[in-house]
This record gives sequence, structure tokens and C-alpha cells, in this order.
Amino acid sequence: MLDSILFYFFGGVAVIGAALMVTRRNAIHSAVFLITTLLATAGIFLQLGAEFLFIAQIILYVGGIMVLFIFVIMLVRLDVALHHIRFRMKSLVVTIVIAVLGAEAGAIIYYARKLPGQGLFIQNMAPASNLTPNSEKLAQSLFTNYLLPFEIASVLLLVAMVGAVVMAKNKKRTEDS
Amino acid sequence: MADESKPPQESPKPENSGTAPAPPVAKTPVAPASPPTAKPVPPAPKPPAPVQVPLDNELTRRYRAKFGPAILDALEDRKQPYLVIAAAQLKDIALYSRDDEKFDLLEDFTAVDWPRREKRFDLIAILYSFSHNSRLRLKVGVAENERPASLVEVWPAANWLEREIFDMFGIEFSGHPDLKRILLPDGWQGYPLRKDYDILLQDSSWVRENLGIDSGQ
Amino acid sequence: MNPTLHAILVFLQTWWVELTSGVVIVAVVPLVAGYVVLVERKLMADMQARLGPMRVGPHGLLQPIADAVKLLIKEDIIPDEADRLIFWLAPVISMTAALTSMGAIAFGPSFQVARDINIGILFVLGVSSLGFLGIILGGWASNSHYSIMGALRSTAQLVSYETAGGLAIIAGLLLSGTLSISGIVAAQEKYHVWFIFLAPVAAFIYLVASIAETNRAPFDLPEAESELVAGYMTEYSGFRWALYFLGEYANMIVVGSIATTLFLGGWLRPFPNVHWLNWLDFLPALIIALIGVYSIYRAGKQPVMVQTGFMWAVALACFAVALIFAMPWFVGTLKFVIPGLNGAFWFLLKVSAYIYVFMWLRFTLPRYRFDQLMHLGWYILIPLAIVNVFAVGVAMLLESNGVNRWLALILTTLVTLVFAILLVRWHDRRTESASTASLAPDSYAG
Amino acid sequence: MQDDALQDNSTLLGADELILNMGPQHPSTHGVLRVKLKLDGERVRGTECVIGYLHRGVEKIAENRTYQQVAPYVDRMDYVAAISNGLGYCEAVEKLLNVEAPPRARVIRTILTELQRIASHLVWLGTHALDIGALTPLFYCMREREEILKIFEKYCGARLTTHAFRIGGLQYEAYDGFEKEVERFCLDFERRIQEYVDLLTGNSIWIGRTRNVGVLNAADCIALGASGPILRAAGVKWDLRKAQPYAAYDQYKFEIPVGTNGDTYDRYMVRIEEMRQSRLICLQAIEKIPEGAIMGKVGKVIKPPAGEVYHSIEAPKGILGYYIVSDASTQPYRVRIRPPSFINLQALDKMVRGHLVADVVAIIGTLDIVLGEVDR
Repeated sequence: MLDSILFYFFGGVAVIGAALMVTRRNAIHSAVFLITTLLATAGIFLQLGAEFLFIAQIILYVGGIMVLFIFVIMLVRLDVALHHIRFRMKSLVVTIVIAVLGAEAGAIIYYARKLPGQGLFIQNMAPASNLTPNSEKLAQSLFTNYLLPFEIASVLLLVAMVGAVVMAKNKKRTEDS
Repeated sequence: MADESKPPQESPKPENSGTAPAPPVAKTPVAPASPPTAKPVPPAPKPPAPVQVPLDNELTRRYRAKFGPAILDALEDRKQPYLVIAAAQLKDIALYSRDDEKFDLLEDFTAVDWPRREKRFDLIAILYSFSHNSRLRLKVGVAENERPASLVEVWPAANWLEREIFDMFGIEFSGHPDLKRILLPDGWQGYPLRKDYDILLQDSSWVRENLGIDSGQ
Repeated sequence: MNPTLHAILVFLQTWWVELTSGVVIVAVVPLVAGYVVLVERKLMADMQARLGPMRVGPHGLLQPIADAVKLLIKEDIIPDEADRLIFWLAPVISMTAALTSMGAIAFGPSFQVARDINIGILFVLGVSSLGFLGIILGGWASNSHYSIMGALRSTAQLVSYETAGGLAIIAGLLLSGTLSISGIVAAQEKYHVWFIFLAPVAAFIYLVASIAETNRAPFDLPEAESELVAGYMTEYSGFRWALYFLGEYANMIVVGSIATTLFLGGWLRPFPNVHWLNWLDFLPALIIALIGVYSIYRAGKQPVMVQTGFMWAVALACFAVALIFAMPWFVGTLKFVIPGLNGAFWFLLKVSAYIYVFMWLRFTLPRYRFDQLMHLGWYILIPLAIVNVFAVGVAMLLESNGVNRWLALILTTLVTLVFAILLVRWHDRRTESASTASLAPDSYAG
Repeated sequence: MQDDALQDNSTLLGADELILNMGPQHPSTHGVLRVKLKLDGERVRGTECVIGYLHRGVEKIAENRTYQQVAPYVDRMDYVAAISNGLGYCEAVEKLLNVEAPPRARVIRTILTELQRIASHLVWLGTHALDIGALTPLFYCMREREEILKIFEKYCGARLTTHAFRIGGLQYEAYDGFEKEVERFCLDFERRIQEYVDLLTGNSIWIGRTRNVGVLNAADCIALGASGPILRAAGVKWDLRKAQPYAAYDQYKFEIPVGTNGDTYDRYMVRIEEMRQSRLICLQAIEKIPEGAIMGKVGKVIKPPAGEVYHSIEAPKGILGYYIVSDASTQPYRVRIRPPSFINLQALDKMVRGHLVADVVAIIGTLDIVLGEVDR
């Protein structure tokens, strides 16, 4: 019962946060609501017993990426930048996207109803407390089954990092000269 | 004067520091000075003229040779030499003082207001030479609306000093990079160190507007 | 029975520990933080040849309460141009993060607030780092140049030093092999040694990084008083300001707890496995009793009656606490609380020592400049931390291949230290040449 | 200002310049100095000093007071070194009158002025260290300054704006035990200086914050008129106490400390060494204070013959000059004060360009300005 309450609470917060994030005009406000959404999602992870995922969500997304997001928003002065970018046809694009997403959501709910036991609201999921510590399991599968993708992803990130450094250095050099 | 090699300077104190009363030599220029001064009222018509003794030494001769008529006078007051020069030549003389006579430090640059004179203001530049350990004052008479040349290019130190002179006396320097009030607020009326600016007089409209009081006094 | 009531009762039955702990944290931590401030001021005063707060209560002992009251009743000012929502939200985020992260800290074998989740140390780290969101948002919302510069500085500082600190923690975690807090302490018990001796470089890096993460001097650039007035807190006053302050001091306790858990043996007493030192278990009771005796000694020297009385009260309180600590030794049925009480004592003692180092550094050192801070972080600490992680890994590999553990660790630590020295040398030369090179055109530019 | 900065640079990244208003209310502008900083990120691209918040018009007031009445006013300029101001003024008027203070008065003046120099440098050291983030030296410095102020208080009853000297000499005889107290302070002080030196000189953060920060070479110093420790730190071995001795400085042996780079660290070292030298001067002076009168031959009404005089002394902050014009009345016709802080502050712009915001604070500190003197 408590689980359900918490789930609906987190889910509701996540959805509301997401909606507010999209509708805010102020970029920082959007970021704050995105953080809310991410935190609520983390809460759902925790409830599912995925503690490592929960903390990864907090450290990486909320603690790391969002901090950088806000950092960039403050540096770039998005409010100034926004004056330069004219969104043409924005209402058309938005309508199409909303229509597609709505159709998708409707379809999911519809089929979930049709296939009992496999749909959205599975009542008989395993209680979280029965799961064994999953950070070890995560590590196991990452470093055995998924070693190649994992390494490819790391190399990709490394390349991105080196690229960023090189670009920053180049910019500085041109500035100096 | 006695010592030709060194330009005249403030006599180093040690010479006469041991004995309490000043030696008579020092007194002589002062003594005849007193009678003609005749106690003028504050805005003195002809104040300090007689106390100074004319100065003629190597240094002044060099200046005279170089600038001739621009050196209006060379005087000494209490063993401190000064040259009275023409405003038009101020910058040239300053450059010459800095480069050739090695008066490399502009110690101070200020003004004195003599409202009854034809050339109302005296600009006083106090120069110091590190190599000769001596001082020289340049005195320039400036009339009310005259615009003497700025010395900022000669001595960057003159920048704020000239701004202060402008602030306090209203003398504008031509060629100053950023001539505006420095100590007083930008919108201040009047120039406080002029003699006709009474100490009780103030820019009351500014005070009322910015401080919210009727009078600062 | 009413089902709703029943559900509530069941809920309370299952969660009462967590709920009480939560209440206790919210109620006690502010008080503790207040007294940490008082201790800091007193220590600072002592090091600076003065007395510190003396007016409120005997020897200023009630100063924190007076401060709290003052802050509470101060006018709450929100600048006109501020973003009200975020201005309101930011200090709350800062403090909530600090207090929440305390939830996973174990103050003793039986004093863990939340359940012993198996990623405990990550939880503490992750949640406490959220406090920076509060700083950044607060700086931005104030709409002041000083605030925003403080916020930008703090972000850059966090990103740099969290990396180094995280890598230092990884070295410790490699040794313990678990992320659970009690697991880490148990590992140190098993190793018969605190991890600070196994991974001294990691401990040092974490010390530096944790000072930077808590914005303490000499890394207090986000709130550098002489440059940025108060940095991100410039526009804050009254209770909102107090929340930031609370968050900062709670964070100090948090990082102190992490360091204690990971490197200083958590709640273990010194030499937990050496049996002839078992008398150390009496030490907590003894020390507290001695403080009581000292209070009685001082009571006679107080100038005012009230102060004498207060000193007596302190002495009696000390005796009472000492009695609580000593009681289980005499009452057999209470024996089970001994490890918990002593553990809490040792843990708090170590945390206090760690915080004392923070304060000591603050009173002694000048402040880094921003570029120097970044250089220290990126050019020295992070490379060193990476090398150190490798070194510890290699040491563990060697150990599992039969090399003596100490030999392996000493060897790898030496390698790390040599690397550190080379790194510092290289960096010094680099900055030397850079500063002379960059300065020349600049100083003649004007 | 803010809006201008925004509109001028609507570029997206980095390039926008920020105008940061430092002061007039700011913890480290040492009073009501306002510096407008043009920033690129944290780097300073230009400055503009706005001063005058403390302007009291000393020069104008002086024209309406008798010569004696002006003396207390000059104490209020550099209020952390009031005695030095008083010395300069009294000696200038004495020069104008052509009288000399008696030897005993001159020696006591020297002792008090040197103590004042130590006190002034102590205030500078404490606040400068505080600006750079070292909290503790301030309290050590204040502890020693307190001893000096106690001596002043015993001597003339005032601690800060002392009005210790009179035109022509002194009003007060040195109190009983004056020499002993000065000696005790001086003997103790060497050990105290060592405490600051231990905290700062070898500290790598301190060195990092001060080395190569705010470099001003000798040529720039002279061009900008910067004097005092700033000039000496740039390597110019010049001190008015040696170049044109006044008071009793010609009787004592002391060194002129000089730096090499003219950076903030050198200025720190120069001032520390100056404190040591001042201490030596005091020790030499109290050994033999000549007996005799303390007041020269100056009448009750001071009416100098018409004329003008310029006299400058080496105040703790640099050249402190008085240019006095007399019209033979009891009030000076014009008193011009050459304030060292005012002219040294002019060098700020040159010193901070290209540095970071944090360095601005260090450089303002190292200039050792007192706003009472900048604004007069």
C-alpha cells in the first residue's frame, strides 16, 4: 500500500515536473523542474530496489549533468540567446509531436488493457526487499556480458572529452593571438 | 648658488639642525620681506612678492638659455627655488625638465587662486630629481578661461592631479584624457578652492537633492 | 479496527526507526551545527590571542542560541530583482541535501539512521553533492554580480574537486570491496588496520577535496569575503542565510563522517584487535568524567554566581553521561549497548578531529586564487588520484598473488609519492614560465 | 552600467564584459573606495576608481583656520598614521617661519613617528593578510599596535588622531618611563615580527597570491608618482629620511630595504623590513634623548612672513608633502597637501590589468591606501 502511494507520488511529481519543465519560459526554472523530474524518477528506482541505479541517477544526472546544465545556462545567458533564435513553425511542430506522443501513449494503454498481467499496472511484481544487492550484479554483467559495448561507450566518451579539450585549447589560442 | 655643481635645493637639514635658532644667513631674505607685505586682508592684492630673492645659478641659466623669454622669473623662497614660466611653454619646459634636467618625479601639481590678479591662478608643479636629490617648482600664471596644456603625457601622475585642480579651481587642461571631477560629485556646482567660494557656501541644490537635507552646515 | 488506522499503525511499526531518526536529525543537527560554530569561534579566538564570544552565557556557551534567535527574527529581505521562487528554494535545497545525506551515515554499529543500504557511501556522496544546486541556484536567483560569480566559482570548484575526491574514495573502496558503510568498517576490522595507513595518499586527497567541497578556507572562493563580499550568499539574510550556513556546517559533519568511515576506521576504537588495549573501552566514560572534574575545578574560579552554577551543571551533566557510558559494565543486562555507545563515542571523536583540522587550516592559511585552485585540482589532485587508484589496484593484485600486503602497499605508495613530487615540480616550473610569459605583455598593456 | 554591458555584447559565449562595482561598501576596499572593474570572466580588463566619498575639504578648511588650528585637521587625513601627518605639517610651518624645533623635541618626534610607522604598517599587514584570506595575522598585528597606541595615549591622551606635535616643538614632555616602555616594546617586537613572518613569508599560498601580482617597475613608479614602499619594492633605494633628512633622522643608522621585482610580495617584504628598521631607529633614539627645551621660539600668534614653502616627509605610505602659501596673516593663504595614498592609488589601474578579481583585492591591499587621505 505504501509502495503504491509512493509510486503514484513519485510518478505524479515526475509527470508534473516534466510538464512544467516544458512550459516554463525561464531556462533556469525549466532546469529546476527537470531536476524535480529526475529526482522523482530516482525515487521510483529506489522503490524498485535498484539502489545503484538510483544513486547513479542522482550523482550523474542531478549532481553532474544538471549542475553543468545550469552552469552553461548561466554562462550563455539563454534569455539573450533566445532573442536571436526565432522559432518558425513552432506551433506546427509541437502539434505534430504531441499528436504522435499522444497516439503512442493511447496505444500502450489500450494494449495493456487487452493483455492482462503484462500491461502497465503489474500488481504481482517482486517485492524490492527480496532482491539481492544489485550493484555487484550490475558490475558483473557490465564487465562480462556487456564488456564490448561498455568499452566502446567509454572510448566514445574519452574521444568526446579529448575533443572538447582540444576545441577549448584552440579557441584560447586564437583569442590570444 | 654657492655650490655650483648642484642645483639649489632645500638645504639639507643636518647643516643647521644642531643649533636651535636659524643662522642669520637664512634670516636675511626674510627680514626685508616683512615690512612691505603690509598685512593684506585675505584676498590679498599683492601678497608674497617681496619675500623672494632672485635666483641666478647654473640651472636657471640653462633654463633661460633654452627657453629665453618663456622663463619669466627665477626666484628663491626660503632656499627653495622656483621658476615662473609662461603658460604657453609649460609642456615644453616640463619635457625638458624631465628629460634633460632629470626632474623625473612630478611630486605634486596644484594651483593657488589670486582673484585680484590678471592671471588669476598660479599652477604649481613641484618636481623632484632623484639623481640630483633636489627640487624645483614651476609656477605658471593662468587666466580664468585659459586652457593650459596637460602634463599627462609628460608625467602620467599628473592625470588625477589635474583632475583635482579642475575639480577645485575649474582650470581646464587641454589634452587631458579624462577631465572630470574627481573628489566632488559629478554634478557639483562651483569650484571650492577658489577664494570667492566661501566655506559656508555650498552647492545647496545638490545637497538637497542627494542628501535630503537643507544644508550641510 | 478501522483499516486506515490499522494501516497507519502498521506503517509506524515498520518505519518508526527511520521516522524518529529523521526527526532527530532535523532537530539535533542545527543545534550541533550551532555549537560547531561556537567551537570554531572559540578555537579561532584561542589561536588569535583573544577570547571569542564571552557575553551570552558563561564563556559564551549560549551564543549559538542567541545567534539562532537573532537570525530568526531578522527581517527577511528578498531583492526586488531576484527570482523569488528560486531564491526561496535554493537555501532549502542546500540544507535538505546536507541533512538527507546524514540519513545513511552510521554513527556507530547500532546508530545507523537509514537501513544499511548497500550503496551507503555513494548515497551520502551523491545526495550531499546536491547541496551545490542550492548554491548555484541561490547565486543565480539573487541577480547580483557577486552572487553569480560566487555561484560560477562554486560550480567549477565542485566539478573539479568532486572528481578528485571521488577517485580518492574509489581507492578506499577498492580496499574494502563494498559500498555499504558497515561493510567498510567491517573490512577495516578484518584488515586490522585503518585504511588511512593502507592508502595515505587517497586519504590526503580526500582531505583536500572535502575542504574544497565544503567551501572552507583555503578553498572558500565561492564566498570569499574579501573579493565577493559573501559570494552566493551576498543577498541572503536572516533565516535563509542561516539555512545556507546550516547546510555548510552539516556538510562538514557529513564529509567528516565519510572520511572517518572510510579512512579512520569508523566507530572502531584504536587497535580494535589488540586485546591488551581493551582498557581503551573504558576511555569514553573516563574522559567525560574528567571533563566533569575539570568543570568542578573551574567552577570555583568563575567570577559570577550564575557561572559557577552553570559550571556545576555542566559537571553534573558530564557525570551523568559518564555514568551512562559506565553503567553497562556493571549491569549485566545492559551489556549489549556497550559497542554502540563506545562506537558512537569514537566515531564522533574522529569526526571532531577531522573538523578540527578544517578549522585549523582555516585560521592558518591564506586563500587560494581561482586559477590556482583549478590548477591544484586539475593538474595535481586528479592525476594523482588516478595514479593512486591504479597503485592501490596493483597493490591488491600483488597481494592476491602472494606478495606481502605491506610490502605491496608501501611499494605502490612510494611510486605514487614519487609521481606526486614529479607532478608538483612540473607544475611549478610550468606556472613559473607561464606567469612570466603572460605577465609581460599584460603589465605593459595599459 | 549593467544594462549597457548586456546590450553591447549580445554574443553567446564568454566574450561579454561584465562591469563589477567593487565598493563603496565592500569588505576589502579599505574604506569607501569604489572601483568599477571591467571584467572578462574573472579577468580584469580595466578599472575606474571613483573616489571622494570621504572628501571633507581639508584644504579649504585650512584657509579659514589659524596655523595652529589646522594641525588637528591634518591628523584626520591618514588616520592610521596621524602622527606622521602632524610631523609633516608642523615642520612645514616651521620652515615657513624659519624656526627649528629644539633637539629634544626632534628626537621625541622621531621616536613617535617611527612608532607610528610601525603601527601603520601593522594595520596594513593585518588587513592585507585578511584580504588574501589569512585571518590570524590581523589579530597579532592589532595586539602589537595596541601597545603602540598605549604609548601614544600615555604621551598625549589620544590614540588615533593624536595631534601630538605643535608648531615649533612639542607641548608635552615625555612622560616618566617613556623610554622604558618604548624600549620594552621594541625589544619584544622583533619576536612578534617573526610570528607574522612564520605565518606568511614562506607560505606557498601566500607566495602564490603575491608573487608577480601587481608588478610596477621603477620607471612606472616614478612616472606615476608612486612613492614609499611601492617605489622601494621596485628597487629604487630612496627614502626621504635619508635623501633629505628631517626631524632627527640624520643621527641614526638604518637601512633602506629594497625589493627587486616590484610585485606584491616584494612590497610585503619591504614593509616588514621597514618595521624592523623603525624598531632599530627607536632603539637608537631612546638611548640618548637630549635634554633641553621642547618648544622652539614661536610666538603665541603665528604669522609667517609672506611667501611659500614646500616640505615633504617620508610618511608610512610614501611622500607626504605640504605646500603652504602665506600672505603674512594668521591664516594660511593656501595649504596644499600631497597625499601619498591619492597618488599611489593612481597606479591601481596599471597594476591590475590582466589580473583576476582576487588579485584586485590583493593589489588594493598592497597599495596601502587610507581613504581619509585619498579624499581629504
